Amino acid sequence: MLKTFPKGGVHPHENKFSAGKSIETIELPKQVSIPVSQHLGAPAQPVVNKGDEVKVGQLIAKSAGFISANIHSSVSGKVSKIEKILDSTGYKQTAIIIDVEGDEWLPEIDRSTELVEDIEKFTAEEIRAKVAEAGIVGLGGATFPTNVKISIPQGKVCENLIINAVECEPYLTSDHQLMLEKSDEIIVGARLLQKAAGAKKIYIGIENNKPDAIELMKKKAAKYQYIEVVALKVKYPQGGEKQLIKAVVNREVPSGGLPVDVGCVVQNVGTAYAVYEAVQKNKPLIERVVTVTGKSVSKPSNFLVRIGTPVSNLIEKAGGLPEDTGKIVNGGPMMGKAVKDLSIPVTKGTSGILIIKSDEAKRPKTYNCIRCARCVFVCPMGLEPYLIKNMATVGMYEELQNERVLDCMECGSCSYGCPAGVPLLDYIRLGKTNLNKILRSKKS
Amino acid sequence: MNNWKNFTKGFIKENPVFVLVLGMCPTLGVTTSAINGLGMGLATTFVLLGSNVVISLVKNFIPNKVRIPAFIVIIASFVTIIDLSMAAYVPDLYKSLGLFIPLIVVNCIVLGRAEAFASKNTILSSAIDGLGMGLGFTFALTLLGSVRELLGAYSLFGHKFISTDGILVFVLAPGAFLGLAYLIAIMKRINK
Amino acid sequence: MEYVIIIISAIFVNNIVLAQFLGICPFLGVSNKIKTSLGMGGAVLFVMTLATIVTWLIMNYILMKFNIVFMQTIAYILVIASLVQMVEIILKKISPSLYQALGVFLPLITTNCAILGVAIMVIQKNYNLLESVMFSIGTALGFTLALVILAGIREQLEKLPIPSGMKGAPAALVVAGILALAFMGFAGLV
Amino acid sequence: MAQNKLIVSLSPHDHAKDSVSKIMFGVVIAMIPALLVSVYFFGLDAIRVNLIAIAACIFFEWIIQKFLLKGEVTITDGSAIVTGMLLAFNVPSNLPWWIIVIGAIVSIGVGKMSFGGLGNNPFNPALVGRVFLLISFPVQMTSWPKVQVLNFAMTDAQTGATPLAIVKEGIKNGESFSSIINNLPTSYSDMFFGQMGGSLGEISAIALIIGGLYMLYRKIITWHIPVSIIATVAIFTGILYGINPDKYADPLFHLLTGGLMLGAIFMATDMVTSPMTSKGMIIYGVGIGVITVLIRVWGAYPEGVSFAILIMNAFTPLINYYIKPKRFGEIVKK
Amino acid sequence: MDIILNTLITLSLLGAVLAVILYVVAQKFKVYEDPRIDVVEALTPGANCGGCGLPGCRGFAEACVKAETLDGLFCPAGGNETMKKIAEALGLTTVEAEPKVAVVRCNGTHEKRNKTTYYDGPSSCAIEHSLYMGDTDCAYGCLGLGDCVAKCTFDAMYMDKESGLPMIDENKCTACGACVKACPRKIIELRNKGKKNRRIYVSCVNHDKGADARRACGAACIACNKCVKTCPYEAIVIENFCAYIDFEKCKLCRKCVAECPTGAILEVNFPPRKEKVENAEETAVS
Repeated sequence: MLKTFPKGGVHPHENKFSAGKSIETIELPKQVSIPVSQHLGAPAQPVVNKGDEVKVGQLIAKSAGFISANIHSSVSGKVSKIEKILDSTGYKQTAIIIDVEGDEWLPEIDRSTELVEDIEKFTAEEIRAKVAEAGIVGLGGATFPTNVKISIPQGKVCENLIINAVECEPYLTSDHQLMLEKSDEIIVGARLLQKAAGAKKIYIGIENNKPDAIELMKKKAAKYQYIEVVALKVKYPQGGEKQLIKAVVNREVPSGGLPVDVGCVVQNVGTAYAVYEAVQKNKPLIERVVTVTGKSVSKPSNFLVRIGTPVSNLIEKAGGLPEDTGKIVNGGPMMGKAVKDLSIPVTKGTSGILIIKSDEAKRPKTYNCIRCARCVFVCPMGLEPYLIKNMATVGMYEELQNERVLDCMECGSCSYGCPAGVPLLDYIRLGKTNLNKILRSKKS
Repeated sequence: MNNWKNFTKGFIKENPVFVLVLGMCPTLGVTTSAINGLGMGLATTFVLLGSNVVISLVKNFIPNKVRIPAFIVIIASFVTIIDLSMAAYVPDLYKSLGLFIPLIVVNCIVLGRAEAFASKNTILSSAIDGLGMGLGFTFALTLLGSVRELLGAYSLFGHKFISTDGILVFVLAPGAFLGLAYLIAIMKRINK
Repeated sequence: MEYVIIIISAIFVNNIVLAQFLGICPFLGVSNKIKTSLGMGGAVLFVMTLATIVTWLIMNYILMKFNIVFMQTIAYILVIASLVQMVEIILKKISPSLYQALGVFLPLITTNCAILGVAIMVIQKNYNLLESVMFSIGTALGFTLALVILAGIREQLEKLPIPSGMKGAPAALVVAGILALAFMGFAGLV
Repeated sequence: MAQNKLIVSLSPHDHAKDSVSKIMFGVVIAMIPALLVSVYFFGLDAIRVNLIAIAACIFFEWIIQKFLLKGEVTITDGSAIVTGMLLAFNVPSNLPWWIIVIGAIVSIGVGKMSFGGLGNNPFNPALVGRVFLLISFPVQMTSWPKVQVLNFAMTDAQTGATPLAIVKEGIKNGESFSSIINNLPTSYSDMFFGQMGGSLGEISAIALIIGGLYMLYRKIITWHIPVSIIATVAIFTGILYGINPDKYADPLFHLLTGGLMLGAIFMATDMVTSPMTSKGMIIYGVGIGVITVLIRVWGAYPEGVSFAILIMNAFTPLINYYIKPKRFGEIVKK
Repeated sequence: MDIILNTLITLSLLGAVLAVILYVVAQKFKVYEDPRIDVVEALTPGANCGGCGLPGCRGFAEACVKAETLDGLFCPAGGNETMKKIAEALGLTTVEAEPKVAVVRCNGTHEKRNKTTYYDGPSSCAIEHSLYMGDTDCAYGCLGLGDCVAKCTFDAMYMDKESGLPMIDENKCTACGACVKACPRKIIELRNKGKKNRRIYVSCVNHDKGADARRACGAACIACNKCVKTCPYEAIVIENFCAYIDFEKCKLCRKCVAECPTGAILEVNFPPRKEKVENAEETAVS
């Protein structure tokens, strides 16, 4: 019996077309646009001006708060302007736009592929500082600054570090491929994270649909007693932090609490790799693996992409934009965000670009809710989406607090399974937003 | 003109049953047939008329604090009068209306009109108001009674159209609720 | 056993609202929220029992003695009205929290024909004092049951797009009608 | 770029391939075995009743949506067919056509459209229609035609009572259960396969169970409601039978006769009117079981399933209000 | 005779006893509640619209009775008349507020703003707003799904099919502010009704730079400064690339309206100018 989380969950079609496609490095674009807000929390403060020359890896925007992250240039060239551009949030955000000239890296960055295993030369403190300096954020999609996550607050203990290699989103394969190609580095990265967080044990949770990755990681982890690779039953949304913790170590993060409340820290496998590079190679977070996929895409691929590259470049490389494209999603089909046009840049949180055919892009016809209770059964958080939707529709936002609407992690299982095609999650978000507004105004 | 308006408002625009949704208990309880509805309506009209007139007469002598109890006593007296006289003159009807005759006392319409209208207006307009409201109530009860009798027994005022049994539900409790529900819904639409 | 039968009969078989049409006004009026309907039910239970005891005593020891039974209606309504008012005043002072929960419904109870109806019915049925109390408790419980069920359904309907013409009283009445249909299944139970 | 406007919507961008109409037609498919059995035992009358009921339900739904509510017409979603079939399953096969039509009006007009149509109705529409008819036309609704295997000549068949009514009547007259059951022409295996008097859809337990298994397989229903109803009835009647086997019928008899199987599998599981959580569903099922037995054993009606389901339908909002699913992270483990 | 006597005696006794009991109880368990609350509540419109920011009309009445002055307490639905009555009833004077009306500060009709994407989701501005900037390129303007109309309890708003913008019936509008709160983009503003109901306002809230704003919408304020220069009363300011007319300072001279190159400044209820502009709601671009 494979482990998984007990309550709720759905099984969308996996459609992992790009599985097994080795990671290709994409050529440098002519111009990159690097938004200053690629993470959860306060946008970073630009520290370069128009006309400045920058090198690869150079700091161009500085972390502006406790929860914030540094931004580095991913290319070398000249800052052409700093202005608002459309990004994956669907709104215009400030971005630093750089015209690419050559590929000149900062000298301290070690660009060799040689594996550096020794982690003893750094203290936990130093690792955290390096991670913060490199501007690393959670690469699974939530983009929470990593250094904050591995700084365990006073009075709390982190017992387990859980590496999230679940990749439960359909279509996406970037983490999978990264594991196959960079397994050694990931193990080192995980050990670095473990040291920084002071965890006793490392679990690597991988869903059972990636047997090759499980086997490889098991082999690589064999020499460390404290690393355990856990094969998990395939079920969405296993990659959700709370679900993963429940599945792997059977602990339940209390409502409104953080993983560290039950002695766990969860890090994405891509983050572990980025940590390795930052600490052992002095390389800030300037590139990431992005899956470009979709049923109509001629060459579904995994690309290593510099942050700030326009999405259109990636699609071009994957065989061009198909004629019948209806929707383009930044991320996976379950939690990704539909984008307004192709000019948006790849950011730290871009795990995939999904192209959906026009006949599948439209939502199904909406009927009245038939109270079939599927949304209640699939909700991994034990909420009642139908009720939340009804209450949000009639504006009973305050009452929603008792229905624990704030526990919702927006996995979309409810909308996915609704036979009546009710956009439940849209309304839940509406309820959450309005409830938060009310709570904030009450506080002040 | 004003009096006329005062009089007619109880029929459609401010019908106590269909629009204000007051006096539900007798409305539902006695309307198994048109004749019962009519009888109950007229009895209530009598009480309404009488109490409205008397209250309007004495409104200036009653201290505000004991207003409501005083009104209730006046209403109760009229109810007792109608109760006893119906028992004497129309014993059959009295039997089928049963408990609901004394319960006119607590009919919200009666006290409502006393409080809202008669205690503030002249005798004449109070009388007109009481009569109008009462007849509106009678109209509603008779209508509901007719509908229920027609469907439930295929007859109207005891006059049978089809000899078989009707759709029994309509002379039983559920039929009262359903019949009234749809009459109110129809009236809502008409009033629009 | 006899008392149990009286109670069961009053709750299910001869439900005061669904079978006897008493107390319809509050049934329709105070059935918007489950919480308020529970409060109303509690208030009715309290007042109904109290009123039945007092009126039963008055009937048997005053009106019958003096042979003026026809004064029943007037005497009863007087007693009930002042009783409700008294309870309201006392509650307000003694237990403001209870008043918040129950007291706000008290003025509504004066015009609740279920109270007067039960007081008259126990005389018609020739119940003794204990039977009367049981009957009134059962009736009040039946009232509360119907009220809470309706409130539950209405609370659910409130969040749904029901046709505008049916909103409010009509929808509540249809629900009550179907409830009455369903409760007819209990016929013959006792 | 040669492209049309991109579609933008909130996540998720994928959707399970299930829909309301697929569910409704799934229920229709699940009812087919029972329909075939009824045709086998009651002849073409069974089809006649079904067709009238379905046609009337669709027709009234269409009229009301089109002319009264002036909204979107959704008769194609299949829910009217389900209502029509369930209504037909709950009446005797020799019911006059106009009574079926009245039942359809009540089912659709009162039970469903008064609240705005599919999904909003607090009560199972077919049951509203059925109970309405049962109370309005007690004679027609309780004269059950005798079963005649494969008799397609639409003659007026003889009528008789259901086993449930015979037993109830007998016990009331002071006979013991065992003697009544021995005199019954129908054996338990007859009851299991459907050779007994009754409403046209309720007779065959095996056909209904097949339909139920199909719905379980299609994940249209969950096991909670049928199992809890059947278990409650079995246990409750088992206790009574244990106390006095002369006065009370045995559990198997209760399970196989009347509309229990039909109610437990098809009517109580109606999604719209049943609770939303598994715990709630079990409470709901137990409630139906208890009320059914109460009415069957002590009430005036020989059959109580319809009433029991309607009453528990009324409790469903309360169950939903008080019984919540287990929230993730509610109990802090350490 | 006995019966009548008995009746009289019993009833009077009953009445007297009950009266005495009630009196005693009432005295003993007296709880003071300000009777003026009822008085004030009777004066309110009873719409329970919540426009005053208090829970219903009873809540408003309680607040009025408790407050020493009526400053800050205003019943938008009842207006000045109601407030005057309440003030009289409480023996207070009220500050006469200038009557206000809601205006929609977006003129991006379907014609003026091109749709660049197709929004597929519930018909709710708040939901669309949470998703992205909208199906046009303007991240500030009206989304056109009518959240404001749905919130209006006075039937004073409707969606104009042609333009895709909400319209306000100024005769019905009570300036309760429900639509202002409902709009996720904050484009609805309560402005003074103005003399003879005449008003001039900038019907745009786009904070993008002129060129961007222009690209997104033909009726956008492009912050060209022309109106600021024209205004003789210094009533117009430009902030964040968008002009705003201060209604306290504006003297309704209409000079800015003629000057605006995109027609973002609207004038309402003015008599037609020389070119006979039929519809006062239409922009009067010369």
